[in-house]
Amino acid sequence: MSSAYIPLIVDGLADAALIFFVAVGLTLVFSVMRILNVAHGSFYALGAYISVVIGLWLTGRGGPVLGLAALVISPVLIAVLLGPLIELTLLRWTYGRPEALQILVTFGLFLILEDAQKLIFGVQPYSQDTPMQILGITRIGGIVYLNYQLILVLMAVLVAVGLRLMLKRTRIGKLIVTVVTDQELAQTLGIDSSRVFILAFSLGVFLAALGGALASPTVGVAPGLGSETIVLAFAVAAIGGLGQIEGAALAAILVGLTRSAAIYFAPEFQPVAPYLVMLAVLLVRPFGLFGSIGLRRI
Amino acid sequence: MKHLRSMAALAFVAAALNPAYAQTGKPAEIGMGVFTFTSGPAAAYGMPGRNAAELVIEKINASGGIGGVKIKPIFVDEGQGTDGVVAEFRRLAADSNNQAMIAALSSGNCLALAPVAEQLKMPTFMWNCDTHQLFLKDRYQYVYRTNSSTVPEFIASVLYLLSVNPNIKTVAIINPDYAFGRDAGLIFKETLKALRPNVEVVAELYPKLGSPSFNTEISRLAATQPDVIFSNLWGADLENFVRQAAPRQLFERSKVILALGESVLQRVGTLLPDGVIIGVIGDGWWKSPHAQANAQAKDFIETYRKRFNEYPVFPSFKMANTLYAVKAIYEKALATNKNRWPTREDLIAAAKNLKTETLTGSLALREDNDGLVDQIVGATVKDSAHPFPVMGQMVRYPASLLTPPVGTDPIAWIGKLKPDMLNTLPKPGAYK
Amino acid sequence: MTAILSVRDLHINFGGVKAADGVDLEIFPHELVAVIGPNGSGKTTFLNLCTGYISPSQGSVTFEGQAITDLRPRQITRRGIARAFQIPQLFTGHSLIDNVMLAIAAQRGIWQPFRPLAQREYLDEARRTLGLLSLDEAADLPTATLPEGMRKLADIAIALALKPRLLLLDEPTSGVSTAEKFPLMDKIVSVLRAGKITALFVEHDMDMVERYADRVLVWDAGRVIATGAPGEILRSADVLERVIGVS
Amino acid sequence: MLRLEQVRVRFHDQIVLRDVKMDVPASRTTVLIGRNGAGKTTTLRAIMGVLPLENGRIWLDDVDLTGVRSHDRARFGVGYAPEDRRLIPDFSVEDNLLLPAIALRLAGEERRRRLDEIFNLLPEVAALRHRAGGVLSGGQGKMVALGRALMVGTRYVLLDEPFQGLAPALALSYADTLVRLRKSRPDLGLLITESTPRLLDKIVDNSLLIERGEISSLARKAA
Amino acid sequence: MTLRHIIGLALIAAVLPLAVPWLGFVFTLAVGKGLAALGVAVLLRGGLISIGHALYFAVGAYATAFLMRNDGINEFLLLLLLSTVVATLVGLVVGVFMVRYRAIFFAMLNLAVSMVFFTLLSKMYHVTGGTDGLRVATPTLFGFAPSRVQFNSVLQYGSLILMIGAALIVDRYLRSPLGEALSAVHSNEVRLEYLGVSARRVILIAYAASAALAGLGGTVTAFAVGHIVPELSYWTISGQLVLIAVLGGIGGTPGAFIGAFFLELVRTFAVGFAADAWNVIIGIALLIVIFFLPEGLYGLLHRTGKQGSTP
Repeated sequence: MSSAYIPLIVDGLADAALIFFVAVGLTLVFSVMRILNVAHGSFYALGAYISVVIGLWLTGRGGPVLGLAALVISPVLIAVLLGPLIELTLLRWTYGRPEALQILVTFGLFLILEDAQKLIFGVQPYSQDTPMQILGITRIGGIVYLNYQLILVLMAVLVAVGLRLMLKRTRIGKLIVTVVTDQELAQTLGIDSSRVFILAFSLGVFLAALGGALASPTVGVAPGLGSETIVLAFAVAAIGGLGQIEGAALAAILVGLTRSAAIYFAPEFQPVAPYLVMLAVLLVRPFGLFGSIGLRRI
Repeated sequence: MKHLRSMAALAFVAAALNPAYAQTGKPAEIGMGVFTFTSGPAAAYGMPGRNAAELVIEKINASGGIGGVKIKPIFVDEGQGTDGVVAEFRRLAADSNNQAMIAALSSGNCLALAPVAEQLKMPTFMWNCDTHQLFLKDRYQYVYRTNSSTVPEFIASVLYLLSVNPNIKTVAIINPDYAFGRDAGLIFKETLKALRPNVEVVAELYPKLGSPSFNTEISRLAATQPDVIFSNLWGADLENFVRQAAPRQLFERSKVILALGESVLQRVGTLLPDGVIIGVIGDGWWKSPHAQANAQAKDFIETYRKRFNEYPVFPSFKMANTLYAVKAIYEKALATNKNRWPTREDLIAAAKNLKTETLTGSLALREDNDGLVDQIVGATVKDSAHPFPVMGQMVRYPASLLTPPVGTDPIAWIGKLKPDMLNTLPKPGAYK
Repeated sequence: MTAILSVRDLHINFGGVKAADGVDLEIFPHELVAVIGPNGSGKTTFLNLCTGYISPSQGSVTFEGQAITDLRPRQITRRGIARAFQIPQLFTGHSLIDNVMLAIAAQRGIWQPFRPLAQREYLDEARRTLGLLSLDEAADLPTATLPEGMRKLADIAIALALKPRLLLLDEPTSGVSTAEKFPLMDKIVSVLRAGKITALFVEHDMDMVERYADRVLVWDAGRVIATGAPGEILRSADVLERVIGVS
Repeated sequence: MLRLEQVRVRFHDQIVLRDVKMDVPASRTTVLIGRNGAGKTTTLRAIMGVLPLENGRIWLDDVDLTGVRSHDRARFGVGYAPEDRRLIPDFSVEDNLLLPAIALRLAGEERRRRLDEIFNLLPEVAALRHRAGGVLSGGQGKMVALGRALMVGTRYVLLDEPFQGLAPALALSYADTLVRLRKSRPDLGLLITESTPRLLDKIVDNSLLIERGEISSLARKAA
Repeated sequence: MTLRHIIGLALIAAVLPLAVPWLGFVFTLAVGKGLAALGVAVLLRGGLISIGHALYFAVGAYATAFLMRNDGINEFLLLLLLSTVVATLVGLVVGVFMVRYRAIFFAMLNLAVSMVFFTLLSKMYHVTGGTDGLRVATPTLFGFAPSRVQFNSVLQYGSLILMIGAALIVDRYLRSPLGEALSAVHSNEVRLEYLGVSARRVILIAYAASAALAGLGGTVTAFAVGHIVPELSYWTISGQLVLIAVLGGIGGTPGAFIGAFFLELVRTFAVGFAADAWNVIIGIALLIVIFFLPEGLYGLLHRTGKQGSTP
């Protein structure tokens, strides 16, 4: 392989890391609750906003390293505050109702959150660059990359592996998997599925907000971020197979590499790349790379 | 029957909602639609415009308004999308209290609104429409551009570049993907071709307006290693680009031209090394000798800084200058009419061939309704008085030398530019 | 006499379970055939295979001399095989008569975008069909509110409205009270006889089998293990042991 | 004693259980016989609390379970093995068995004790303990599902159609297991639904017939 | 029933602008959106939710612009017809793939296709004018060239006639065997197949019809605004169309238009009074309707109508 492709791959993976954060929470929430959360992108945007606000505040108080902490503090804060609130007040009443309604309820939430952000944070872009400045740079293939970008890739891998391990090994993970597989059975085994729902939704919110928070040092946070993000998340989640964490990871890599290849060879097609990949994958595998669906019992 | 009655009631309510009918003589106030982005990534550029409008209108009203009538601005957010903007324009135009429109920021909205303004016979002053396509094919009676167009703006960038770096070989372009960015790319390339035919364009990137991340584009630019990177990104896009590109040392490897760079200097300027070429597309630089010599401008700058906690950027001046120009047009019309309140037709007649002083220089409206404004270009330099770099090595190119004459095709005109043109123009650093 | 339906060497596995393991059988015109066998022996799977809901991994299904093995349910339905389901398959958003009218429309050509479904002709025919099964009283009720027994009947009414030449009934009387079973089956059988419709029905109640079937197919573990007249089959020790659970 | 009083359940707008009265004594095996759709499964699901009652009460000794939420009923020692085994395919057999213990936060010691007891009763399951739930055959899965029900069911175990879909030989071996269970856990109350109750002859104490959502007592089914 | 309501709505829409002229424009936009939302409502009958129908909305609009610019067709009625035909054809082609999917996948695939289209409209600058969009000039009417003001009146009243026509035709279609088969897809696709009816073909026809309606709506909008931009096909517009359909109530064909009029009016007033919060207003209205008025605004009208008629 020519060394000219190295930056392409590095860029693709760095892009994939951010895309993965966007999609994984969406796919997780779908797998547990069977709800396609249109407001997911808004949590991403919120995560970005809050982490900048907290980050700047902490950097001003305790220095840049403390600013880094904001990247984790803010998603936790958002998840704890909004996750249970939204699950209990809105989503709970939509379980088992038609998809059109579920999607619309989250669309309504999306509209509200979009304007709420505008009202709270105004319309000027927010940004913080301390995290990427203190981590320095690395040269790969003659091109300067921020160590922060490379760490993001590492973080994405950690989150993917961590989620997998959590679902497989921990108590709460096992309970979530059981509820996902069979909610009724789970209840008969003594699992409080409503608490699992709150938890899983909050975890989804956390992942979305974490994605936003981690992206915030490298992107500008401005109104409209949420609506851009959510369609990308849909595409990636669908490519991977809705509800599939490994699928989301693979899809993110696929989309990331396609996007960066497009910028190198056909820049005009960069924005279409995720959707073209999605159409191609869904035409061959209608339920995504890792998805499947059974026959109806008659 | 019941239906009829409810219909009548509705009609009554509607009539009650309807604003007062057309007045003769002096109105109670001048309603004025002001169109700019107050939401979305473009708001980073649109808000300074809105801030300036608020401030200038306050000042005009405080000093008695125009001919004794106060201005009442109605701000319209262009962020709602073109159809919403057009709908709002129509709604405002239907209200006879509204006598002029200050529209719009994005070239897409300008191109959409111009024919509507013409239809509705609504005097409309384009405060920020730079695309030269505005008057390229269509002739308007009611639409004026109170600022310069892309043609002089980006010819100026090339002229400055060639003055400071005469021996460049390769250039790359990264512009937003719409008329303004595409026009700028074309003008930049055509001008280079005319003045330095052997310069090669090695990459042209047109990321979508409002992209949050340019990281892959930055890698591609870094991999290509051009002598020069030209960009007319603006608003949040430009901020993001600078934030993402500066730590990756893009500004150190290539000479970078940020044609709209002045608007973000106060926000991200510290990330830029010295010597990055910075433009204001026009003459709206708050520290320019003209502005500093103008008492009204100094007052404006000071008030602006106090209220909004930053210095006015060039979009603020575009808006402020437009409003003062509109005031001048009203005053000219009043004078011509011997103080009879001008109709819309009087207003546009007065605008024709207007010449007026602005806060940062002068504005001339030509017979094709286009505006003539000088172009200031400079390069970043640290300034001990401010925590951000300012423009140094400035040059002020006269509008007349950079603007194609009325009725000529601008691109063809650029093609005829001669390399020795550079010798006849003022040099970087000449504007002090 | 040539068979109306013949099945050769049909195989299908579900996750290691052999739901059809070399099924061979023939159904002859105007027969009323009962299918019996323990739960999970592959009876419903057999109906699914005959109607194209699932495809066999091996083997063939022939209807009226033509192979229908790989056709889809709608294609097979159009050739004259109708089916009623173990779990009634109804259009729950529609009234009972609309359900039947849809079947009538489907049979006559559904591609009419601008004539109402509720046209005189369809209404009359739907009422007639419902009348055959004494469902006329419930005609205008939404199917979602019908009790289970009526839902089973509604499902059969829909199948009959398609005017099939072969009708497959999956446990037609399950969910119907014992007292109602015989009158119900009497009605179904008289419609079948009057319309010269060949039929196959899956049944658990041996009294029903004995009374109505011309012939019985005994199913076990994906195979037909015996066939014959009800009188003789229901006295076979092996069948009793495996299917009915008495030794 | 597990007791149902005037239990009425509506499902998809239909009444599936009509004012059912039923006693399921501890230390006894009660078999609920009925055809498909008669309401057997619904009865078990109602006891487990996954279907709401329209009317009536469910008592476990002197505790009124009616108001106890579904997942809390497991705490009262009622285990349930649904007809289709419903294991978690990604989890090992052992993890599947331990699920209720995790959910109920049983102490490690207690977990081990119950697990050992299950493995003793079901040696074939012990041999499979590290296999994934998804790769088991039908018969193996049924056994694991039984084991899982026993993990919760200290007082009652409800089995839905345990022989459904089992080949005759497997069904016989499953029936033998139930006989051993009956012996090793004499105090346990068993409620088993079955459409072919013959295999339960050895352990049945009480047969009930359910038809169209109504239960009647039945001494012994006449052959 | 439908006839009474839709004509009532048309009368209101015809009379009110006499007093408040700018409402005429708002109502024309509402009809445009309402036509597209009616298309979405048709699919909702089949249990299919499309978050991509802005695609056909934009196809109709761009078809008009291209036909005028490239083919020199200027006749208003011909443009309406041709643009609708183009949208229908695109709907048929895309529909052939869409009919394989249901539920969430149908929704997401529509979203993806519309986003591809949106991106292409934005990126193919030299063909589509990119994000600047294209101008739609004033067309001719039976060969006459009306002034813009005259044309606006024609469009304003003409669109009300289109609204009545579309509502009645769709109403007929939904009551026909084909239309009833569509809702049968929703309640039991297996049974429908077992009636010998191809569910996919039933959906395809509904899909093409919905594309036609959305395309017609887009064309009306293009003429009304006079300028079209890629945002017409952005997913939030698709979301709005679904929102309008549900807000209005998919119980009857007037619902889509009632929803559209409601939304456009709220939007117009919100822009004046709460410019930064109009999405909040719409979002809350939507949630209220979903949770408290399951039959939508039209259901409300229906219910009060019924109460009024009982003695």
